[in-house]
Amino acid sequence: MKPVLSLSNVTRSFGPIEVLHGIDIQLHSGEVHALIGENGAGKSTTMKVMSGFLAPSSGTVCIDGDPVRLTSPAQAEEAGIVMIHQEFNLAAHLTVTENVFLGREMRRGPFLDHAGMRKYTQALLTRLHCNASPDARIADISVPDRQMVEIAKALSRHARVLIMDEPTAVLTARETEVLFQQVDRLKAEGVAVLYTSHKLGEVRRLADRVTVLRDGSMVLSDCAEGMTEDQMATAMVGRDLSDLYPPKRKGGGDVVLSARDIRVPRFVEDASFDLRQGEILGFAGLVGSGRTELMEAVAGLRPRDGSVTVNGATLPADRMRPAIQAGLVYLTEDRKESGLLLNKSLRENLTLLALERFSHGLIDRKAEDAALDQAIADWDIRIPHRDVLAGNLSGGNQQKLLLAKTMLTQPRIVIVDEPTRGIDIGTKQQIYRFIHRLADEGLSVIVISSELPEVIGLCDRVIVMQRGRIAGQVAGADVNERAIVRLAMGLEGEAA
Amino acid sequence: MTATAEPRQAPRRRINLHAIGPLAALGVLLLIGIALNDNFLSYSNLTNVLARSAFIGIIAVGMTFVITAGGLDLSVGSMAAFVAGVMIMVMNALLPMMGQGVGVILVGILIGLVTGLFGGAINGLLVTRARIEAFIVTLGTMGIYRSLITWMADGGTLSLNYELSGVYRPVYYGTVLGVSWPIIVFALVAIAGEITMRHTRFGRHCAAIGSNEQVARYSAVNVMRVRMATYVLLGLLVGVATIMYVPRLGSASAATGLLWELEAIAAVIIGGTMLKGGFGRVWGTVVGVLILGLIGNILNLTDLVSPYLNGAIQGIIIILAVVLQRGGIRSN
Amino acid sequence: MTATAEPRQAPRRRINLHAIGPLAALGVLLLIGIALNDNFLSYSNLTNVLARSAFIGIIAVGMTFVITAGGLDLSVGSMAAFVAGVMIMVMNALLPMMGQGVGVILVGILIGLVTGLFGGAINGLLVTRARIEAFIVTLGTMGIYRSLITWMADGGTLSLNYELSGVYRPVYYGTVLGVSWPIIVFALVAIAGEITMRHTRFGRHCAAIGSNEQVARYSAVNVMRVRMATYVLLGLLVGVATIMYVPRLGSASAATGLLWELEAIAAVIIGGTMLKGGFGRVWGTVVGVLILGLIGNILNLTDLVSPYLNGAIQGIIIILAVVLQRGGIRSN
Amino acid sequence: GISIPAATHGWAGGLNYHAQATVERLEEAYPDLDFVLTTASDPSKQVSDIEDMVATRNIDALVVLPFESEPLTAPVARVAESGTYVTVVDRGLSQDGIEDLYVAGDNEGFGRVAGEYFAETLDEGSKIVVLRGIASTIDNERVEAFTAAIEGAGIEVLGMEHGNWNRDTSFTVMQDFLSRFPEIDAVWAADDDMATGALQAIEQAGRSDEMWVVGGAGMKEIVARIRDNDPMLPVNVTYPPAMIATAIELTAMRFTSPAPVAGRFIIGSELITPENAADYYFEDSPF
Ligand SMILES: Nc1ncnc2c1ncn2[C@@H]1O[C@H](COP(=O)(O)OP(=O)(O)OP(=O)(O)O)[C@@H](O)[C@H]1O
Ligand SMILES: Nc1ncnc2c1ncn2[C@@H]1O[C@H](COP(=O)(O)OP(=O)(O)OP(=O)(O)O)[C@@H](O)[C@H]1O
Ligand SMILES: [Mg+2]
Ligand SMILES: [Mg+2]
Repeated sequence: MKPVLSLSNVTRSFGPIEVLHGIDIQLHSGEVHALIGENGAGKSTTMKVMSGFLAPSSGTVCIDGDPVRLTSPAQAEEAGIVMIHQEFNLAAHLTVTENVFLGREMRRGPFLDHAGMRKYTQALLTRLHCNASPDARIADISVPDRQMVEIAKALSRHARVLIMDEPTAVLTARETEVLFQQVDRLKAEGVAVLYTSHKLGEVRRLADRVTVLRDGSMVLSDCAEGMTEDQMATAMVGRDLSDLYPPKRKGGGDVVLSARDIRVPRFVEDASFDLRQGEILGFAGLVGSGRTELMEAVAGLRPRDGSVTVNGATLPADRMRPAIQAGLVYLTEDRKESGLLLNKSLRENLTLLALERFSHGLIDRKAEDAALDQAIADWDIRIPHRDVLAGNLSGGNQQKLLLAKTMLTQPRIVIVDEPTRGIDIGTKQQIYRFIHRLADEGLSVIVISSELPEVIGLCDRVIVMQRGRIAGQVAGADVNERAIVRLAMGLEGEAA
Repeated sequence: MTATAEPRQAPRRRINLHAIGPLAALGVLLLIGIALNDNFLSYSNLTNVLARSAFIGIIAVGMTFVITAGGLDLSVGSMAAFVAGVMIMVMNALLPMMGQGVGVILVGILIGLVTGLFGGAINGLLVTRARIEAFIVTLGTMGIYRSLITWMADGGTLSLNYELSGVYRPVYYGTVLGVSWPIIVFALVAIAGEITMRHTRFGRHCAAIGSNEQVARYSAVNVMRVRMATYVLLGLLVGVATIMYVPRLGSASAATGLLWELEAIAAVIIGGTMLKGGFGRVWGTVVGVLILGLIGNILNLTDLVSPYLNGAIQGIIIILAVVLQRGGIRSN
Repeated sequence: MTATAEPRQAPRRRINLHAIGPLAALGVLLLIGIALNDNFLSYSNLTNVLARSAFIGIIAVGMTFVITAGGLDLSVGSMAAFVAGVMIMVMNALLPMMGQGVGVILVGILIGLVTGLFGGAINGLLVTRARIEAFIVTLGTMGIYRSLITWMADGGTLSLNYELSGVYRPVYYGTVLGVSWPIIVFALVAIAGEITMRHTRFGRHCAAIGSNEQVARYSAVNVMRVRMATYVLLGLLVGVATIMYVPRLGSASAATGLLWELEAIAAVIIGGTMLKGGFGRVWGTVVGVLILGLIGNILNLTDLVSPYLNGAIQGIIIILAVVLQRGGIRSN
Repeated sequence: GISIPAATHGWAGGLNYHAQATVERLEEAYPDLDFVLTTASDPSKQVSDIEDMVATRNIDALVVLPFESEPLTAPVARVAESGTYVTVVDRGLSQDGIEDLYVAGDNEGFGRVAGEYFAETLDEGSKIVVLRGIASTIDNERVEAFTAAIEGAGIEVLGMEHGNWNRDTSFTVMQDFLSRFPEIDAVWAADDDMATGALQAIEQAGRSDEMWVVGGAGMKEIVARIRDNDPMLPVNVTYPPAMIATAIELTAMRFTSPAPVAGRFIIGSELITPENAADYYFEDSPF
């Protein structure tokens, strides 16, 4: 059978730096093909070449076996190739419906068919079990909802080839399952799917075929059948990755952070919790359970009621600077909207939060550069060159830069919201080790994560939130998936 | 429960205020007008205000599209003067050949539309092809048109032949069922604009481009063409406005259309369109135009303040109108 | 193959051109000036151009910060007129009490600075606290200040007492080592501005806010305070500019500072700062100011074109300067 | 109703001053007269103002100083047709016979008187520069009359630029003239605001004893300096903004006294010399 879409010997360079070296990939209809690799390996670039967003520097793209020159996404879409980007591709001021149909609006005569488009969008959202209103503006809906809108947008285009770049990075298990049902359905309809994820369990579950990229080259392309997660990981990283999570530790000194009766209107009700020195405290819950809002309130990024004390000193509400001075930092889950200045250099991004430390009257450019060198080394940030804009980094490397930026303030209490979103498995291991090291050094860490295994593997104690309230907590040996899920679903209502 | 159901209420309320804000400001102005002068509500006064707001209004409708798509046009005022100048020169030149009649006027109107279209196209080309900031392009063309009209009028005033003026006059002063032409044209342009903005692809694409150009491009929107079209449309509407303007004064000079660009942009923004693009509202613009028109009218209705301070009152009202729209001063 | 090498080269070249663009435009203008008139390079001509560019220049430096942080200020021209008026009135009023001497002048200068500061603070408060679009706020205050100065001057001209003028004159006309004061102050402001923009937290924060306000907020930048500070700084610099302006003619009227805002904004953008914010370059602004100053100078030094067309030439050169900067017209 | 241009330059400022002062004075003298004063920044606004006065203020008489002739002709004609008494000041309308009363300064005379002075005073081969006003018909008439008056006197006009009736602009233009021409004997600035700017530039260049400046319109500071025999300011030509006062008074007379008021009053442009300067000096006027 002829592949629907294939690359043969494709290379791609940005300036003098070649990031893809001779890629060969064939997508067949009715087959799910997974593309995996470390951060910066070239997955997104490969996908962009396949869907007409980037031109290959050399090599050929074939549709149904015929070489084509894809010069624009529009042309690719014409040919039935649709891509969901790693970074959102939605216009913030437009509504969900408007985004879903952007560029190919339904019309009745010369005018838009509002009712028709709305109905269709609602149907898609229902199919995806997404609660966002078709009339809500993108700016007003949550990150996971946006991802679902992206998926709805792609589904609405009736693709022959669907390319998805880390669609599940911001989704929880439940939504991921919804997505997979849709993928199964498309597969049955004969759509070819190319898909990437750093969650290798998903790859196991979904893929018929796996291609592994390392540093822009293909190292493996094989049937998924019989391939274990460990084998995939080893192929990606080039080393063995047993012991993803460091051994469990026993945390708990004095209480360093104490939050009492925190209320964030519309999001959080009466949340109280304590954090001890040297502890790794997990926050679990379904998407929309208010974890982000609670922590933003604690960190002074949102107006709140209730009190937050750090080492006995009360922090003012709605101001972030005092929290930072007290040694508390928050790492945002939304790196694109709240985390990084995408059109600025790495240096400016890295030091923005901790700029005080680099300026004694004037900013010490040398110290900044040294800090950047250090960050690149510490966090293994893969960059083409030092002057690259933050927005041109691969998704995972952006996340690493964000982590480096946050840690630069030399905090005592670290709140990380989805810290490993979009990060490859090798680096994840490093980050887990890093968090452990911090705790061992006497720092306290709060980890919000929608990946249950991560929470379970990493944390000493886990607080579970449900609908804006703290539903309960589990600690030590009781930390297991069943207990957490029961709390998160509201099946068990014990007090914290 | 509460926590789940509530989330969207607050933004709703704000959106509502945002929506009715300009209308509220307009209402307040109307009340002030009524309180200050008995003749304010008279038919002739209201028609006067509407008719002369029509020029800025027609242009502001076009400006709404340009701004929604993330652009800006500072040249509309001088472009109007230039178009008026060209029209007058052509009509005067044709007079000996074609005789004094409707024919000349029709040719003049056509020339006006074409000139406006070209003016818009030049702005559009410079912005989309040469990729220069719209601010600079249109600041440049603003100076160029203003100079050209001064030069064409030899520093003075270009006047339409007096007899021709007589033939042309009804286009401004004439009425249909008691409603004068500029009002009718303004209403038509506004309605067409509102429909285009909300119910056509073009309007949707303007908002998309203004909101996020890259997203629009990725969604197969032809960004260049749409952006170009907004400038061409605006140029065309400048032509339409000028067609109504020439019969009003029968002349064009270096002072024609002075500061129209600021008024048009102010009307657009008072109406709730965002200066950075991404969201536009034609009916809001119409309300904005009416607010600006009424301020001037009301200041003429009374002697409360020294005429020197008219500008100050105007400034204060413009700011207040927008404050009202934002739903008052809120902390954070 | 070919396609491989290009993509990155193009951005590289563009960045470089972007950097030297304004300088190249300035160089070309200088060459034109030299070619057209022998006196162009004369010491007195160059000092004249520099000294009179100083007002706009000082203001444009402040405007660079406002625009970089994603704001805009249309009120600077009328604010300058207003500040000048207040200074003159205060100095004239103090004359009988304090006698004619340096004391009065110093008080006047202080008043000028304070008034500018307050003017900027009002704009800043309205933008940050009342959350009104900067365009509307400053359009409003522009009208207000312009009205106030007209009213203060009773429609005419406010003149500084003749004797006081004599005492004050050296602040514009005096020189240090052959360099006149306005030039020195402009240079100092420009250098301080460049350092502030590139080497201080404030400058970084301005760019961060203009680039993405939310990211800035999440990076513990006090967005309101920084934005407020940009307007206050601009107001203060308007005060500084006015302090140098008053001794030049010793008077203020409704015509003072007319269109300075457009010139200042144009200079900022010609210099390579982005109107949408996020990236600012003070030295570019200085080059932009000089380009604008030289265009006028060169037009005055030659008779090549009808003076009516000066504005057109100016417009064309402004556009060309930016084209040069963008590295020429490219298709897509 | 009174409609005049806004105070955007010194002369218009004087105009505004005199209009307001007259209105105040007359309102006191004749309590049963009501006045409406509007100022316009462009012709279109002025037409709007007039429409408003007719529609909402029921005016019986209109005193208008047209921003420009042609644009105002038709609207003012409509007002006149409706039976309102119309007084036109300064700028005539482009059609004759619309107005009941015409009070005007003499733009042609303004240029001619100055030109004649130049022709008389300067030797053949003298070099002068000219600062023009805002490009407009008024400016054109003045400059044409001036050019005609110096014709044949052998005076060389080195350069003409627009100073826009603005001190700052004329300062700039004069600076550049001074850089450009090593030899200038006299300057004609078609307005005293511009003369003020030019004087500063000349002073700065240290060429005060080289040339003299003739302005126009009789600004009080300039008149004072002429009175005090300033060698740089030998004479001036009047173009009194007070003409608006005359017009308003004459119009008011129509309603307060039985005598019929109509016709044309041309207030000639006169030469102010050190001898008669005291007569043209008004302490309180802002101009
Ligand atoms: N526009 C660009 N300019 C310069 N370099 C780029 C650009 N886009 C991508 N790169 C570089 O190309 C390399 C591959 O990036 P790509 O986004 O394909 O990685 P990825 O495999 O998707 O990684 P991740 O898992 O982190 O998303 C990276 O080194 C990246 O910095
Ligand atoms: N900007 C917004 N405007 C309106 N509602 C929002 C906005 N952001 C989020 N929400 C809603 O608020 C609720 C909580 O948001 P969010 O999904 O961030 O919670 P969370 O528990 O922190 O999830 P996560 O697992 O992603 O951290 C959801 O119902 C979401 O739809
Ligand atoms: Mg990627
Ligand atoms: Mg969240």
